[in-house]
Amino acid sequence: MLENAWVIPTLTFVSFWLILFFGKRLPGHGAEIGIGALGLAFVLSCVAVVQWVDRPATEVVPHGTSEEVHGEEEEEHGAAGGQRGEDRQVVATAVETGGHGEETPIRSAVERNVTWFTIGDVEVTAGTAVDGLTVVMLFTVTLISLLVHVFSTNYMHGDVRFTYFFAALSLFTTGMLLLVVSSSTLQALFGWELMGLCSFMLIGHWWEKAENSNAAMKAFLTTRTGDVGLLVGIVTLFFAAGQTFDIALINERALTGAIGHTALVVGAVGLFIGVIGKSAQFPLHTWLPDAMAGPTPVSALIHAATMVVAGVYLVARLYGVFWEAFDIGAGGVNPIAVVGGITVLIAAALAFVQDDIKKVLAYSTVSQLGYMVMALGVGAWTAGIFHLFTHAFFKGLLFLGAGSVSHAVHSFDMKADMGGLRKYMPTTFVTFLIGSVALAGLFPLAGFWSKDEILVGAAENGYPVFELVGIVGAFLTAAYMTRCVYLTFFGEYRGHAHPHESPRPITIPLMVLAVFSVGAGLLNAPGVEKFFEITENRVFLLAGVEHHSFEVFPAVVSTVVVLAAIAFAYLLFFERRLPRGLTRRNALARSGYTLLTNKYYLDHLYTGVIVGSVKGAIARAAYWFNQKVIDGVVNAVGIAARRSGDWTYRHIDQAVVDGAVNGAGFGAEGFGGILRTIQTGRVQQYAALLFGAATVLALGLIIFV
Amino acid sequence: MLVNQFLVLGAVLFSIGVYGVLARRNGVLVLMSIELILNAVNINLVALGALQGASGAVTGQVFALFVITIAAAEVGVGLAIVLLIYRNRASVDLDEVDLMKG
Amino acid sequence: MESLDDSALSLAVFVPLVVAAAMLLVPRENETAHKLMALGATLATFAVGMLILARFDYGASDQLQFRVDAPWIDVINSRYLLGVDGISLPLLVLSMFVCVLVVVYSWNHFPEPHNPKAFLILILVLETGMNGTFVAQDLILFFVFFEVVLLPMYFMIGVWGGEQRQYAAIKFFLFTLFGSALMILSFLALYFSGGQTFSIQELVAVAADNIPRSTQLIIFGGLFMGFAIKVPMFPFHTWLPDAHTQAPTQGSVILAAILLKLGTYGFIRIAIPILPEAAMAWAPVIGGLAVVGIIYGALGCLAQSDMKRLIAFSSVAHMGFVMLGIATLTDFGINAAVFGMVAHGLITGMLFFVAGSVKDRFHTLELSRLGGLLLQAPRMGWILGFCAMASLGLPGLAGFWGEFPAILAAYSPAEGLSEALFRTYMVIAALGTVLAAGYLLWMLQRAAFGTPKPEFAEAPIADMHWPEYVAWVPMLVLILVLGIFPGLLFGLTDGAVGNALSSFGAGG
Amino acid sequence: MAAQNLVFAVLAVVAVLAALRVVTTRNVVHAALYLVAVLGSVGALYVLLAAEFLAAVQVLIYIGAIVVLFLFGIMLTRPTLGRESGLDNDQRWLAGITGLFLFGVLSYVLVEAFGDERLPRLEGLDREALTAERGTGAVGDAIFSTYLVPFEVVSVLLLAALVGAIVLARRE
Repeated sequence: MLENAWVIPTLTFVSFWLILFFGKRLPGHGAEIGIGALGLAFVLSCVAVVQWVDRPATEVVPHGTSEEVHGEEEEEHGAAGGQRGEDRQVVATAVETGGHGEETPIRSAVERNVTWFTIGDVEVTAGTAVDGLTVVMLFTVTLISLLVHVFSTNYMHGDVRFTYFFAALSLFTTGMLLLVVSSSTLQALFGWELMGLCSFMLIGHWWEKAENSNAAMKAFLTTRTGDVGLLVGIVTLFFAAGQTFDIALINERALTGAIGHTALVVGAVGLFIGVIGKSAQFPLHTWLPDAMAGPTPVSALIHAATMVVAGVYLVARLYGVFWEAFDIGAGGVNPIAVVGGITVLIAAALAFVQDDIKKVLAYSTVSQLGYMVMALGVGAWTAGIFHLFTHAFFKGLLFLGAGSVSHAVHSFDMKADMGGLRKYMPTTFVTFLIGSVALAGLFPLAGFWSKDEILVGAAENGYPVFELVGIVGAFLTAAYMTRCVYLTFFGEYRGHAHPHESPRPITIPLMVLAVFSVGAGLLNAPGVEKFFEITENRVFLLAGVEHHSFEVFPAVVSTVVVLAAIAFAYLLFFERRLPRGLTRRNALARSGYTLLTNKYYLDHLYTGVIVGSVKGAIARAAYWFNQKVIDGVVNAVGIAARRSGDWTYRHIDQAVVDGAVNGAGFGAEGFGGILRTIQTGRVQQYAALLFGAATVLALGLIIFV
Repeated sequence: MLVNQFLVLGAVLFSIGVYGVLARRNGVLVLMSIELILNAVNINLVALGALQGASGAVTGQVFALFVITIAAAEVGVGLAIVLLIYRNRASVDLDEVDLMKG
Repeated sequence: MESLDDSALSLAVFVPLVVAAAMLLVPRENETAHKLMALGATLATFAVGMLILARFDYGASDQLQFRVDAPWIDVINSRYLLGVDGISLPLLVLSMFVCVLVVVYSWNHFPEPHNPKAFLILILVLETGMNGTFVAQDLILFFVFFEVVLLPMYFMIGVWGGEQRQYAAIKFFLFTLFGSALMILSFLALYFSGGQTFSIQELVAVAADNIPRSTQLIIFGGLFMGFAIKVPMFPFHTWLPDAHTQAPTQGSVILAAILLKLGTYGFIRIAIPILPEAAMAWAPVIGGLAVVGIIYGALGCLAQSDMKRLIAFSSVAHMGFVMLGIATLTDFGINAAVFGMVAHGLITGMLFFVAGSVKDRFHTLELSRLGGLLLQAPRMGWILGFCAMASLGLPGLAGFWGEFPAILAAYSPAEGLSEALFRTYMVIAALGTVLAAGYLLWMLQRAAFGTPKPEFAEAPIADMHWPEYVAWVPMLVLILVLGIFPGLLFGLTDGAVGNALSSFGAGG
Repeated sequence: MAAQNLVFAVLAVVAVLAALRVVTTRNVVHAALYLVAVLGSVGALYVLLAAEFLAAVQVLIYIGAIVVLFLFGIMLTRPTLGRESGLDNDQRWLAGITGLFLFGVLSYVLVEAFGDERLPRLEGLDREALTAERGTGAVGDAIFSTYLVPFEVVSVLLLAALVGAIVLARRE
């Protein structure tokens, strides 16, 4: 399966065409093709995972910084198959980053290319490159997509364009899978843009209403603006890496210093702009909350688990380039980490003031993406990918939960139509709770492990500032998730519909995802380290990326922070709505409450200053800033383009250029008019003119010749 | 005899013919003036032919003959046209014939 | 089969003309006879095209094949030279392909005033002119076919056009004539300074070294004017929107799909190989104008309220990309230009077809009055969406391969061209793609999405019927196939481009 | 020698005066008669230049046929008998000036070109040699040998003019 990984994207591509042409006529209106194809793809992905796991770790990569590694591979001396540790001999390769130099045999990527086309003397190839990262992504994407398909059969039941929706879902999954398996940057661009197209089609699914198509267009244009950077990046790296699109080659050349530093920086910045656009990082994140206009399964699939993480995947895939360009190993500050950090904070703050459940989740996704980008920025490669892996599950779970809730109350507005739903929708409540707790990062669940590793990574790699940002982010995340859960499931039901538990096709995916949200974390738990082992690959070994396994102290710190956040958020609601808080009899809240009271005086200033200010001024300011300034700028650019288009068209095009052309025409006509007076129609006058001219000519001839 | 005698005479007749064509209002008179011009040309032809000696003289005369025949054809058609103008306008005054005015 | 080889090109060029002459004899009344004859002519030509494609030796795609060399006008040493190589073959086949589809499309789509006989004859004459231009290897022969194309298009716009068709037709005619006047001057200058011959092959060999650089610049200037107006490049483009808005659908399709390519083809076939030094000197100017064209075209589109005028301005932007590709004078650039030409021909041809059908149903192309096309005619709406996506250069569709290699080439142009300048062009062109996405989706949103305006809410809008299906499906399939397998075309043009650029010896 | 010059002078004066009268007379018929005078004197000049056949043709065709045709033309277009007022149009002076200007240029050119060239003297040759050399016989031979094609073309032209004149002047 590793060799012909290209089967998986083609599978969904074929299902797209089948649904498009035959979907309408099938009893399930194309849903069964979609689910069948995705099911098969998921199975194949599992096979790929299994094949990858028990693939012998043969390739040996010298562990150290890029400068003194001369680049061509060591020949494989017969390391014992399978077990990785015992017979590693320590090679004293001095490494500035203080990493212990040792030859770690890893699994080599399986690459299979075919020539796509040739221009001049350059042969452009397309093909698949499968390594740990790809396998993990394959597994996640196909699983989430499958669950979303199952979910949408019921959720979208009776929709006017049911078949078209499933066709678009298949096409989208093809795009993501194509990006994930592709071995060349150009082919990755194909997957990247295909996803952009599908997100446009899916966000604008109900395009009868104008704001939906506006949201779709905004999403497409913002990501497209980012793609300008991506295009420039790909082109720069193509030429800098000696006219090749091949990712492995580019990484190799970047790490062995074969690419000039300026070209590398330009390429990396270009790619990162593309990532900012696609993964909704700080300046270009405004489209993601608006993209909630699309149906919820779309939000779950695209705007939580797959498309938005494509940017993070790209950074991880081309990590050699970023590592060298931004000198991540050296600690301190670098653009990726800064952008990631900023996104974490502002998005988390914004999540506070949202009333729409999907908007809260959207801002939380932006914030979590910020986390992953920050992780990659601080050099915690495995942590970032692990967080991506776990986040896909619990965020997918939360979105589907929100879908199930809205399906019941026919609205997304938490304040107006929700509240007290735990009584009516037990399974959705339990799964949603698991999801939010996992997101907050409490001990046994997935979020805890991945977020914790990021904090550890930040600390160890010399990025203390970002560790702090991570902790504050965790605090805020826990707080707004508690608020969201509280508003949705606790208190009295404020809506006027009569909510009931969603039918089986909706609850099954919720339960499956809940299980994953719990279990996924264990994959990289201290003793296991399985995830790290799977995703270990050449690039970050060559670059000398340090992976730091679990440490107790930071874990304790983050847990305390998260618990405090939940308590404060709960306390906050309790305090402000005194009567309502008292009436709530809930074990978790009471224990959090008693914990808080005895530290109350110590923290009064802290909550007053930070929580108060964060919840009050800054959030609203951030929101205002976000809506007015950034959105304002985006709209202003649109309007300015329109107006300058009008102006240039009316003045330059019509007046000047066309004017000159018409002017020539009228000039000729005018001159013609003058000449007309000579045509008197009297033959003799013509004769007179003729002879007169003839004689003058003769005279001229005589005198001059 | 100087050849110029004949050539200058031809030039005089030619100029008078041109005057006649330009100044006369009556269609027939204009045709007559054209005849004058043609005769001037004939004189030149014959005179220059004679200047060239025997073969030239013959050529001159042959061409003069051709000019005369053409003049005859021309007058025939010219008068037919003048007749038509007369029939349409009851007058041969060329000034009125300016349909082609721009 | 040998005799067929050397007569193939002459057949390809003159079969439509012969049938057009035959159609003159057929009385105007029985229209079906005219339609069948026209269809027969285009299909026969297309069959010849397929034959040429089959017997074309792809290995030697840089040499001229199917050569025909017969005396024509001896006094000026201009010979009846025909030949086709990697660059002209795709354009030739595209021209035949589009003509077949246009005849099929106009089976029952004849514009007012209803005169299928004259209309079809004009299409056939157009086809002769276009095919001839692509295969002519002699400057005078090239010029003759270049002008033959002008007249039928003038009548098509002038007779069957929209309200201001006179103004548009005359403007189109005079503009192109002005260009070709300067072009013929340059041809003559080439003739006299290049050793008394009009054959392109000989001129390429001999002209480069024995024309001093200053005259080369002036000659190239004349050629530039002639071809730039046809492309159209930035300052000379004002005839295009008028011509397109007033031309009937079939006219717009042919104008957009093929006629615009004569200009760019002229650059690649004549201007650049014969005058390399001048090309090197002019390249930054062409690049600059191309890039300005991209942005200007995009801004123009944003300011339009008429769908067809918007598409016309979008082709100004697209040809900007093609010209940027040419301006880089590298393998990537010229390959991108040729691919861009074919792709733009297909995509904009399709856009005009759809616009034409929308005009047939709604009798207006005012975007403010249109809306909800996806509700009333879903298939046509989706095809419009597909073409808009292809037009904005979505990877996976043909449009992308016209733009991306051009941007790639702009990163590192041929030696002697300033890299910094071309890299700024590259960034601007990349921005152009965003603007392209902007105005195309904006158009798509206003025309296809949303709900139909009350004016047309209950109007019986028929979805596509068979002539549209038959005419459109091949083009859509080709756009998709070329998008996924660009090797089909790059393999063909690569050799010929290398040959065309041999006088530069530029890697790029 | 002097006799020839004398005869030439007389004929020239007659021709010029008659020509002037043709273009200035008020009576159309007088103009035709003056034309006869001009043609006669020109015919005589041909004799002076030893082109008898031409002189004969001149008198026969020009005066005999063409002037008669003019008279018919005058008769058919029935101008008022006697003196007619205003036979010249308003651009008389312009015409006069052009005529004079033209004459000036022509005479200057002729004097410049043919200053004092004399015509070859003919007295030396006897009569037979003269006629054989440039007389009617020689002209006849020339027409039917070297100038056969133009002769045929002119005949066709005459036919065409004939048909044309008939068609034009036909009365429906």
